[in-house]
Amino acid sequence: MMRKAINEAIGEHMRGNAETVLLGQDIGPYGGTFGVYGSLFEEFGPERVRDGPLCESSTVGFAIGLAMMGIRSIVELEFVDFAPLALDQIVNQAAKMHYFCGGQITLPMIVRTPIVSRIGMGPQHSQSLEAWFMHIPGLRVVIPSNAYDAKGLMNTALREPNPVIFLENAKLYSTQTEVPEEHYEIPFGKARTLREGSDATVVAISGTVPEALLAAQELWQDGVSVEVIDPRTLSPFDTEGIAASLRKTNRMLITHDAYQTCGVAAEISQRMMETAFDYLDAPIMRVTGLDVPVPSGPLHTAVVPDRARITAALRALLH
Amino acid sequence: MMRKAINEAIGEHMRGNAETVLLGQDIGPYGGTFGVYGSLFEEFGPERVRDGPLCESSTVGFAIGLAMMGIRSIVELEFVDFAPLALDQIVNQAAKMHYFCGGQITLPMIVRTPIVSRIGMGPQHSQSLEAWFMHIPGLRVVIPSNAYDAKGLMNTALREPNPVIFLENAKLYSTQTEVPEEHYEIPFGKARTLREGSDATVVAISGTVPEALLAAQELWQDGVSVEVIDPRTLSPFDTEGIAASLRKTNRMLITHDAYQTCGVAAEISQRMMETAFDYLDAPIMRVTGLDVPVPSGPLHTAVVPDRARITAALRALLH
Amino acid sequence: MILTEQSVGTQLSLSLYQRMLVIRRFEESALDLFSKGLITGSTHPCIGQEAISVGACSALKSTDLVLATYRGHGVALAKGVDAKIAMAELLTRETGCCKGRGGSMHLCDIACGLLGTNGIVAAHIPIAGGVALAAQLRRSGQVTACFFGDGAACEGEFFETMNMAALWKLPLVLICENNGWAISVPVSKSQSTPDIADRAKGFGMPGVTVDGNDVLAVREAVLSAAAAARQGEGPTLIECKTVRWERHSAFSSGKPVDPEAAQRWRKADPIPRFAQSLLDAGLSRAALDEAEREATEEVRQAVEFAVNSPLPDAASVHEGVFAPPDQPLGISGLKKRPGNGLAESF
Amino acid sequence: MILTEQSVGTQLSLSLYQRMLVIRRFEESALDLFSKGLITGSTHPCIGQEAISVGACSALKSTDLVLATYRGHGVALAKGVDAKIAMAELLTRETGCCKGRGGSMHLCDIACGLLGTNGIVAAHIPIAGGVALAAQLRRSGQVTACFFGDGAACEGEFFETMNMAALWKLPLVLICENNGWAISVPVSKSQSTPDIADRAKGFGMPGVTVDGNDVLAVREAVLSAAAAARQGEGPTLIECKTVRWERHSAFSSGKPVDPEAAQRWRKADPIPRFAQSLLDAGLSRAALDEAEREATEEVRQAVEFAVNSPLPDAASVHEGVFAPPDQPLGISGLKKRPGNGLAESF
Ligand SMILES: Cc1ncc(C[n+]2csc(CCOP(=O)(O)OP(=O)(O)O)c2C)c(N)n1
Ligand SMILES: Cc1ncc(C[n+]2csc(CCOP(=O)(O)OP(=O)(O)O)c2C)c(N)n1
Ligand SMILES: [Mg+2]
Ligand SMILES: [Mg+2]
Repeated sequence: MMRKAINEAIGEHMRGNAETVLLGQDIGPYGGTFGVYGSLFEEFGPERVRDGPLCESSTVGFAIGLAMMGIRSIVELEFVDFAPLALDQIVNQAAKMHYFCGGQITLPMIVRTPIVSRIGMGPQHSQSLEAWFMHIPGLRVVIPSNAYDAKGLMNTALREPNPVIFLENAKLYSTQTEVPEEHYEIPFGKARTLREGSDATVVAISGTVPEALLAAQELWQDGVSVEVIDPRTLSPFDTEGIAASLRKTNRMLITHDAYQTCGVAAEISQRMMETAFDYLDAPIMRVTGLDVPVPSGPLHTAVVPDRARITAALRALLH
Repeated sequence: MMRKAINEAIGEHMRGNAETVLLGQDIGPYGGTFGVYGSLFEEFGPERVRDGPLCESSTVGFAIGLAMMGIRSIVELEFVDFAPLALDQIVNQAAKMHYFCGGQITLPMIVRTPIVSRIGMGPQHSQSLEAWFMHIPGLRVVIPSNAYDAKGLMNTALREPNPVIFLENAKLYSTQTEVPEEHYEIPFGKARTLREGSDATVVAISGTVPEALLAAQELWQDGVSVEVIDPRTLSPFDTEGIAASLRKTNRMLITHDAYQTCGVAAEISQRMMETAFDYLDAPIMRVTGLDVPVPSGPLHTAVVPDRARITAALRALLH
Repeated sequence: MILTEQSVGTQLSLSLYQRMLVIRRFEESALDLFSKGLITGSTHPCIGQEAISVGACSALKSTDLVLATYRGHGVALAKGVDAKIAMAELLTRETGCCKGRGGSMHLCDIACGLLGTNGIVAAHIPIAGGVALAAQLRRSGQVTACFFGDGAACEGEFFETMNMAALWKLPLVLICENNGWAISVPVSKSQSTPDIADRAKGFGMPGVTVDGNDVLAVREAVLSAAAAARQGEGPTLIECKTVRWERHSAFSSGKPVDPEAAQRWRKADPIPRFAQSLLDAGLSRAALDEAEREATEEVRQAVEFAVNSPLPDAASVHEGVFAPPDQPLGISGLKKRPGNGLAESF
Repeated sequence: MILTEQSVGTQLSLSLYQRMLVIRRFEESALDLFSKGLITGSTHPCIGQEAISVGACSALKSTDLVLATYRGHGVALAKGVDAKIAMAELLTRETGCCKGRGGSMHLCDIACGLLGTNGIVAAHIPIAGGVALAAQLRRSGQVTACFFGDGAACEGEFFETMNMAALWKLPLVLICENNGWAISVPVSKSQSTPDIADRAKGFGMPGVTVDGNDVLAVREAVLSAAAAARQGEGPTLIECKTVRWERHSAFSSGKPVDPEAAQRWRKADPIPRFAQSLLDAGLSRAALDEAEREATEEVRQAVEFAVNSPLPDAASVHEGVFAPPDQPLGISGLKKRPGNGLAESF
């Protein structure tokens, strides 16, 4: 389970690094908004697992102050939808400080936050804002789609001297993938091919990965071979790895839960145009969240990409 | 002058609409951070031109409350770099409220803010964050490049029942273009061709427009005919108008001051791929702000696109 | 709580009592419908806190304006929103007050002066400030009441708004429902002093603490704050101390609360407490039973209405992102329905 | 101000006086260099406010930590940053304390415990809270002092931080330099009470107001706040009332301030005032003149150093966006230079 995988990485790190602290709200006895922290509070106590007042901006500000002093902290923002409240600290302080201090300061800190795009909690609790973070130089942006990657990427994040935004799709928390007990790290900037194929490439991010795999499976039954690749980190981004897949399949579809306009798909597509234009047999397609505030209730399923939309788009792409 | 053009539109509107108020800091006797308000304070007094405490988030919150009651307000955020502080109000409230209230409420409000990418005020005072706003459904995003457009677009913004983000590049405030005294409106979603050409299209946004025009002029002397087109509004966006130009020239370069990754250029390029792929004789190029925190001082000129970079890229594009 | 004829009449008492029961039944039904999968996402009951919304809204006029949080069903019903359209909204039905787009966290009914319940903690506080500013600019005499929790009282916008409201003497009543918890964080871990009302004093505006489970005490406090606001004396912060229901919401993904603590609200339950004081003051058990019956029936009908209402058509998901150019500004020009709130009836 | 041998010695007095003059000359030079086009963007002099940074930093230890705003050149120099590398930074030279990337608004010199001056109003306040929390967690005995303006005292993060700092009893001293203005907005239009120190009381933490143009009064206040912080008693807010120099910054695009008001700071100027009290206490004019000469010379050399330093190479603009993987965390592991601050010398 992705929830458990992230918990394990953080727990192991905290056992070996007596200074690391967790900041946020509901991270103590409650175990985190979506339960990622399990019993870390019981293990490490209130000084290191610090439930605090509800103030996202200052919570991230505090994390920056700790990081300046060499104390790594992990901030949980309860939903990525609340990240705008803390964005000044993330963007104007954390992302730039190493640069504008001429390298005197590093900021070892992680902001973890769930993307809750697939639960139907309404317009203020369903956004997927990774494109905003990817836009800002100075941030590492990590967005795993399964438990194995989540643990390896979190382990890497926990060694970074730079601020990391770690985006976890809540829908994936309880998905089952095998996760080794032992320590392993997954380097940032290396995409992962989740399914090999030759007729088209689907670049899928976060919550859309399971849907893309289902779509690939469905098309396989029709004799179509679809490669599914997950960038895993958006910053750094594995432009070369994705382009290699495109050079093989000559067709690409990009899918994510976030709003379409100015989403990550556009950036990936443009990078493909810049690196592998001559290999494109058809325009790169996007299947993304619709450009509407995500409504509450069942209607939200009309907004986020599902297997059916991806399959239909792939058929069109291959046509 | 763009400064004067915006001032005229707002002044005229306030004369005819006794309820409209201006909110912000330094908008009173000072006349606005970059002097856009001139003597509006003297004309309309402190009740309507309301200098207030320094708190961007609540200032925008207040504007939303006023808008709910049918009172249009214009908030000046002193630099777009400070918009992150108010982003929760803009994105989670203003952009979505009409939708999630089932249409019961409209929000006539404008957030005006300068982009200060070309003055060298350092990493926290030089960003160009239009891509963030364009990403969010429910916002009108206006980004004029000259005085004439600024006045016409502001007049349109002042009739909108929806929230408008109005982005003004500070470098353009004192550029001279002819502006009629009388009232005129420029519809949102219509790009403007600033220079006709047949060999390549440059889509230029905000501060890059003068540079693009200079580059086109330079290439003209070499016998190359470059079309320069300014989208003027990012949301709605004139995909069709831009595509029409591409279909004519078959080559496109997009330029903006903002960070490259996940910037507006990627979105425009992807839209071209989706609408006019077969017309592309070469990959669409981008000449944008570099993906670095903008340093203070003269070094910032290495970050934002200038005529030389655009010209060089165009030569490569046409090669 | 001592009930005297001076402070409050029989008719009002029964109305307050019945409205508290409507809210209680409404929330119980919502929990039931959630457990049946008819409400998506979550729903945040205000069970145990009914005295605040009812006491406060009874002290307002129908033209006054209110804003609240996701835990604002009580405020909606007390301000007069029809239980039918509120319940239909919880079930995200096309007939809901927000056409089913908002759901449980986003009730809005401008006809009753409910300018929205909100899912972002504290974000509606400056918005309420703006609403109050509009009333001040228009000299309309309207008061704006903004309800929020103890957790919200840690967010910067709360303080920013107090500063502006005190500075500009806005007709704003800030009502903090201090129920002891922000999800799992107790006030002892979130507030630097025992009384949130202290914060107001630092801004030079009045801050009072009242027993939030005493419907008449809340009413009195809001009556005087609203009167001050209408007289141009500016804002008041009223901290209503109360006790939260079992847990934060119907859907809670964190560890379960200790079962004994979860039932603590029952000891302070404002409804039996008010019932007793009504009986003590001479009202008949039969009158109370009748109020309860009516409340139960009102909510039963609301549930029936909601359950039988259609969900929005998936094709309509694109509609309403932008208002059409000719739509009137704000809430102006939109027709008022008669509300059934407590306001002004007294 | 009455100078007694008990309160302060001759040596300290002269140091304080000289440091105030270094700051004054530094700022005057910055204005001059700005007008010559050698400083890009803007520069925000703390002329007239020198008593605050000097008084405060003289009350800290060299291992204590400070954060300030764009108007923080005085804090930098008082905490011991070499005027040369500070001035070189203003001129965005490669030899500047931030290698010329930060400029006038971003001085940082970890060797002296200056953890940055900041361009976003109030954003450094919670950061200072985090720095103080680090000291508390490590039981290092360090105090963190955070300087900010009256405008900053309207931003939510100021209040959020007071709440957390008071709750957690952090070793934090919040120093509000109330110079009467946020660019063009007077405190009467931004603050709901005359004293910003009131805000602290609402959070249950001490808030004191001092004459910010009395260097010894500031020193006393910070000495006692720092002592309390070190003893685990938590944070203090110190409001230093002062008078701003002519205008907000060297570059002001708004309408000019009325010329008479612009000169008001001269009447309250802390430097001649302190000089007079030193003379009254028996120091010689010659000693003061000597201090002034040394200050002037220190700044002259700084300007010379800065002007003759190279600008960064344009090709290096890409460097330093991310720290390399093996760089030590935070400021740890980085070598200390001896500072020439006031701290601990006394
Ligand atoms: C800005 C923001 N941060 C976090 C949340 C998640 N959240 C929802 S309710 C809640 C607790 C709020 O507590 P309080 O203000 O006391 O209100 P209560 O739920 O007790 O009524 C939190 C943290 C949110 N919705 N918005
Ligand atoms: C968040 C933010 N808002 C606005 C600004 C623009 N600005 C720079 S300085 C300033 C005035 C701040 O006043 P104050 O806090 O009193 O400090 P002073 O300049 O008087 O030292 C403003 C509004 C900014 N830099 N950051
Ligand atoms: Mg609460
Ligand atoms: Mg000031």
